Amino acid sequence: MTFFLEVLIGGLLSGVMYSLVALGFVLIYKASGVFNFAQGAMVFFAALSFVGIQINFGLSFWPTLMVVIILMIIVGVLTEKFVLRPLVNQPQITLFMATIGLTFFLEGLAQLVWGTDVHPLDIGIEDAPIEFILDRFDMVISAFDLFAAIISGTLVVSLAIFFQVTKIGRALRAVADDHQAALSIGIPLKQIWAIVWSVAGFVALVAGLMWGSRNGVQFALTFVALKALPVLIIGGFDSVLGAILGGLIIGALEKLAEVYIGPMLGGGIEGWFAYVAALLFLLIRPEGMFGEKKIDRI
Amino acid sequence: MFYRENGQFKISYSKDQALLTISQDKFFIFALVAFSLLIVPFIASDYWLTAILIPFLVFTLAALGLNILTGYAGQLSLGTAAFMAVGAYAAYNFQIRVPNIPIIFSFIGGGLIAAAVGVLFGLPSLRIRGFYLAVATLAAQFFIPWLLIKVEWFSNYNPSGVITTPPVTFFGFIIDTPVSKYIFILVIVILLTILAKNLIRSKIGRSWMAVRDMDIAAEVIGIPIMKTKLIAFAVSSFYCGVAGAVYAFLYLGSVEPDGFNIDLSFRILFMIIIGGIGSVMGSYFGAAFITLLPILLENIIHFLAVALSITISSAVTSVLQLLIFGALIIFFLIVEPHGLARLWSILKEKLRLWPFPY
Amino acid sequence: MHTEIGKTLNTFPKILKFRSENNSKNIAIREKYLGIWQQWTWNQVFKEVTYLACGLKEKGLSKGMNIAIVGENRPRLYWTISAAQSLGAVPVPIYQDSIASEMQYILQNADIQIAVVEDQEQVDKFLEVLNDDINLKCLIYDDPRGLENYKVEFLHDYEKIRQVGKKFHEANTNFFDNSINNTKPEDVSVILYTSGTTSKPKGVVHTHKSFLDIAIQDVLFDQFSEKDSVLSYLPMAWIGDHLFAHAQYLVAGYTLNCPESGETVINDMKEIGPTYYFAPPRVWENLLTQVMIRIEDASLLKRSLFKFFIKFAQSQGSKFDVNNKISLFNKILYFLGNILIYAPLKNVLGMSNLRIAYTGGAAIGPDLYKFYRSLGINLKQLYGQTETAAYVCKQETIGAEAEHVGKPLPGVEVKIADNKEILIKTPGIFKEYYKLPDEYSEAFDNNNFFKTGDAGFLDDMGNLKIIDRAKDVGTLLDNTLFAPQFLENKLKFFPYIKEAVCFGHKKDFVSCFINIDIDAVGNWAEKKGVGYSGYVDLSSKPEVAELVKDCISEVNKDLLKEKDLKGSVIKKFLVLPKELDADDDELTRTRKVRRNFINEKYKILIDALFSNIDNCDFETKVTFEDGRTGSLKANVKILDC
Amino acid sequence: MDKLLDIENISLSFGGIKALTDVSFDVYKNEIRAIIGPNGAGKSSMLNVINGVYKPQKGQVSFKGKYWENITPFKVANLGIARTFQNIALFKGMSVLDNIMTGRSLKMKSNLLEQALYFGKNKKEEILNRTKVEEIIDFLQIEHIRKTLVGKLPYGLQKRVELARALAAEPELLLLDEPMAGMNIEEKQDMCRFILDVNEHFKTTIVLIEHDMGVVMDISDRIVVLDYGLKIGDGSPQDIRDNQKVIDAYLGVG
Repeated sequence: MTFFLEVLIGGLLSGVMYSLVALGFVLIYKASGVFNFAQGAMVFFAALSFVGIQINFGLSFWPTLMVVIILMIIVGVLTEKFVLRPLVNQPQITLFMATIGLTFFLEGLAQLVWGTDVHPLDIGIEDAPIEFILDRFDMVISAFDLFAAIISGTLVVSLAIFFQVTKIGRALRAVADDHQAALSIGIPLKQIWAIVWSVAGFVALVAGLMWGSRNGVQFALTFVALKALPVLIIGGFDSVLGAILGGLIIGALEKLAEVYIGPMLGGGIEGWFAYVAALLFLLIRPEGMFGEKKIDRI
Repeated sequence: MFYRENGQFKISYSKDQALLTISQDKFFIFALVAFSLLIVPFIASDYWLTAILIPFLVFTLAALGLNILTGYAGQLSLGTAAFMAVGAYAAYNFQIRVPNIPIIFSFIGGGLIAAAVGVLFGLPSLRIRGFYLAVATLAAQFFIPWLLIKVEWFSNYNPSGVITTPPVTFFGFIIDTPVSKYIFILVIVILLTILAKNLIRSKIGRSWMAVRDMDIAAEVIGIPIMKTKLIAFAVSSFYCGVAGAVYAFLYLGSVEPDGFNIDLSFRILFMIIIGGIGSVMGSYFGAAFITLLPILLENIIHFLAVALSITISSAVTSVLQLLIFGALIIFFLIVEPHGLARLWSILKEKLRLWPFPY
Repeated sequence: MHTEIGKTLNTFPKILKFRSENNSKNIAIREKYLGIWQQWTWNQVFKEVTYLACGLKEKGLSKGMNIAIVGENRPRLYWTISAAQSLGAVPVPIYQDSIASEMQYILQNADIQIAVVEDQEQVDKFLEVLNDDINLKCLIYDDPRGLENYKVEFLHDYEKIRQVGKKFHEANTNFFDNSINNTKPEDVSVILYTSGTTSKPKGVVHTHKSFLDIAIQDVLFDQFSEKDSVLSYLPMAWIGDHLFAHAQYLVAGYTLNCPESGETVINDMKEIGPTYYFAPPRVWENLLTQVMIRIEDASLLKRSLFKFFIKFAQSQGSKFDVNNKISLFNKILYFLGNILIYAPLKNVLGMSNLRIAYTGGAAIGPDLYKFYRSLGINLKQLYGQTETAAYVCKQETIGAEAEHVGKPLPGVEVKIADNKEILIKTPGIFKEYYKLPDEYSEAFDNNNFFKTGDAGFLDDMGNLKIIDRAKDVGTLLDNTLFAPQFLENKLKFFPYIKEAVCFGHKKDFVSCFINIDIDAVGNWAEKKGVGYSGYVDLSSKPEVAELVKDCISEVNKDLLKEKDLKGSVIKKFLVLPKELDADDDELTRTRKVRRNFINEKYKILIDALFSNIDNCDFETKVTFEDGRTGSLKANVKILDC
Repeated sequence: MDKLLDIENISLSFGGIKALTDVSFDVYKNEIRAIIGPNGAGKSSMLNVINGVYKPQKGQVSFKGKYWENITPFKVANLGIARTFQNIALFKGMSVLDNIMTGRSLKMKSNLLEQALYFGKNKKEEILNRTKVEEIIDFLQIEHIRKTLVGKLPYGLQKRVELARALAAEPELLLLDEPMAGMNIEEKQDMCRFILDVNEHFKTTIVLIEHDMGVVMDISDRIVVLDYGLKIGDGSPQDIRDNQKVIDAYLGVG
């Protein structure tokens, strides 16, 4: 039983980190209707830049963070200017493919600048069980996971609040509802997009740091994003809450499956399990957990 | 400029609906086919055949498959490589398990199995659209290679899932030289291209495009959306399956499941984006482009390296490739969303109207 | 051409029968319908004609009766001509765009009892003009669309008539053959109404003989054969169409092609690529105008290539001219030009396979003429009129020039009267003006030569040169010769000028009205950034006036070269705010200027031209497309050149 | 007069918003039946109910005396009902010809293999149906644009092509959703003529939605008037003209 709980909690904690990546997708999707496949690349880009700067310029944590945040904002703005704006009014599918292009571009760029080697990333919390939990409940809960979860959680919550109360937030939601209307009431669409992409960039950075410091900063980071996609299917592309819960669910399911079903199938199922789970889920609720049913007006 | 269409009038619908209606086009295409069948084998070096022409043809086939699904039926798929894998492994198993089965049947069998799997993963498309579907196809991309490794029966009990294809014989001829492989693939590609063209100019082709352009309207005039989509998945996967089989048997000779990874899927997607979404011709252009570009890049970089007498690691080269691919995709989507095929047809129109602009 | 034609095969029905027996498998006629070219062999055509004829007979058509035919060039309407002729009846094709009054006049004058028309539009027109003097017994339509619910007892679907005829024919198989055998050369074969430039239409009556002799002559002249093919797009009521889409067609046995619809003629021509093409100058003109407009929008490279090679081709003269020595280098250059411009251009115009092209019915601008010939199109002129079964003179391929219309055909005599009027004796001469004996006799001089009403002269090569309508040829006060049409044609060659009317008889100088071509000038205006709201506005623009002025001074330069016309340079002009229009009786259906009418209608403006005022207010009534009429007010500037 | 279509007490709502409330009317064979009403009166919703795009919460539809159970647009098409859309729903990426050919889908039966080989049955079918389509092209006088991409056509012509596509299915009942919206006078006149010709020539029953009162009064045999999802009038053009409720409703709209 405790073992089950241990696995479950572990899953939920790493789930929070899925949520974090998924959140990046949702923000951009809500604001510009774009399924930003490049989110994963941005995570990778951010993380690699971070370590790159640390190593090459020997900056300490906070300055580096500042620099990379600025970097990510630049990336966001440029993306809006050179990718989204020229493709405005194109079918969504085209924009999606464009973000695939962006993915390759960012991955290429990052590695071109910072090299292709794997770098460890240390943010000062080592991945060890928390003693008193171990003593009390004799459960192994990684301090790192907990820390990451807390960071991610706070970020998610603060973002949620940010978009609820601030002016930009309201504008953003207006945009999400109807681009034309938003324009007509004088919301500067372009700026909004730029901002959203920057925020998404920031989220990517945080995610990058988390995942990077756990698995080391390497190309594989880009697949973290792929992991987050099933989260979107379950949570729906346009629901922040969905992204959060979806992440938790996927995280939990994945860990449980890994432990309980994995052995039966000879292991290695974490690569696809999330997807299949999501698919099965879809067949029951096509519109996702919080996505509302669409009526085709004709 | 070279078109002389006077007197080329049509006295029957079958002539008016023919694949090539203008005699100058007929001439051009036939000349091209004749050239690539009769001349190329003699002038092309083994390097050209094995490193460029054969992969080009294989990818053309795969791109054709994806184009049918994404370009014509409008269903985005990121799992192309997975369906190729199915084709490859199915064909392999037909060859080794069915005593002296003709290779063609193995290929067709591979295609059919792939089609079946394609339909299976296409099922969600009945409920979901667009991105959701794209993500769903990723499931295939991750699940299938895993399955091929885990279930060792597929790879005839090779622990890492690697298969090494038996030598290909066709009516007694052993197809092992680059030339024979090239010709064999070329013929397959030509035939399948014609079939694709036929499908596209028939009811199903129109239904695909109808579902793509406006699915509700399509259903209202009596096109069964579900069926149409599933057929698209089936046909598309069939082409990818055959492509996979050819890829394994005639190009690489031995493949492993992880070879059919998401990057391969993306490459094929790029082929149709750059070549031209919704254009058979485009599949050829795209395949050619994506096959040649890396070679071109390597040569340029090598040249630069020599010129500037610096050493550039292969890692950098591959990274540069990523970067340039990405940029190109964005560039094409912005400048010419219909890809090289559109440029080609514009050129053709200009020649027909020459010297007039319209 | 088969030797028996003209001998035992001495009427058109007999020739048709002969074709059905000897060329049964050849394609006689094509029509683009339902998106493809439907075709009929001579054999099938003969069957169709048989059934139709029998059907018409059942409806009461018999020897000597007239039958009206109205519509675009449709096989069934052509078959009606043959069917009628087979019965000894007389086909009377009528311009499908004739206005109600004209239509009514002809139906009365030719006491039409049976008519075959194309569609609802024509049926409605008929029902509209019917009155007590018209005793229409049977109205047959080709296209049933929209006619289902018409409650008119004498209205019949072509298909039904055909069925009736089929039954009748199966019952009495010999009837049709007999009636064909009964047709005689001297029988009347057709009545064509001339849209008289001045008066009401006159019905020109022709016999099989008159048409056949001419047809044979020029089939021999140009070696037309079964291999040729033509696109029939000109009004069936026009002598030209009747000759080449019926007479020549049967004699030579070539293939006739009917376009899908008015809008698609250009494209259909491109598909068919006829070997023989007949068009009045205005059509050639419009084509050229279109070409020029489109090339103006082409890229600089193309434009300059085009300009260069066209200029070059014209500098080289015609390839048909044997004693035209071209240097090797120029031959190569021409070859290049052919690849880059000439051949593609011909392909776009649908003229790649063109073996022989004709123009006639009016004089053609020299440069226009030269343009087509320099492309390697064998464009030739011919001269004739309805009364002479179209052909009097025809140009040889070699030595054809814009200035003349060639030598008289074998068997044709041409004389020039003292007043420069051209007089003609020809086997193709018409039988009579229908019910107008006096006009008939007036049409001939006392040696029984037909008075063409054209002024001209034979040059020393024996080529006929036309100057103008005899009655229009006038003199200025200083007795210098004044040939308005001659000037107008020169003006009209400019793409910008659609119509021109010159005045000067008994005046002390020449002046003219100009009608701008809205397409060409409009396009020019856009390029120049001159905004305009419509035709009237555009005509009044000073920039346009300047443009026209340049054209006129060009013409004046040419005039000074002509020895007996140098006196008649144009001194003043004005740009008409209104397009001259057949619907306002200002032009004939064949777009010839009705001078007297214009002299009255535009008196104020004409006077203004010859007074010293520099502008003049002017009001007139106009008829719109849909037949409504309104009035048009404008202030017209009088300008000097 | 036998009923072709019978609408019985239809009520439809989207998440609380009532689009139609207890609407009933019938359509006779071979008549031209108009549905009119101010914007948001539920006209289009009515049409969407008739061809199965929307499922009403209450009420029944019967076609040729048979009641519909769990109907879908596809089934409706099979029953011989075709329609056009308010804002043109043509297949932008296809030529006029192909667009109209899609209208023949239900008439074409050859299987995938035959289509792939473009041989035998399929070829025969393609040609046969092309002929039918060409007849419609001729009927609606769009020969000159046969092979152009519909996307490139002016609005008026697109509407005509959409009508052609619907006709290609040889429907017994034709639903036209604002066939004349956004047309100039000539185009409207043409469209009217075509609608009448279709009704006369193919004996097609027509239900149409139209704003232009003049047009409706001219061409329709009977008219239903909806207002805020309620039927407020039903009868001959004359009745409707005299119907006070209708007048008010339209005055209300201004």
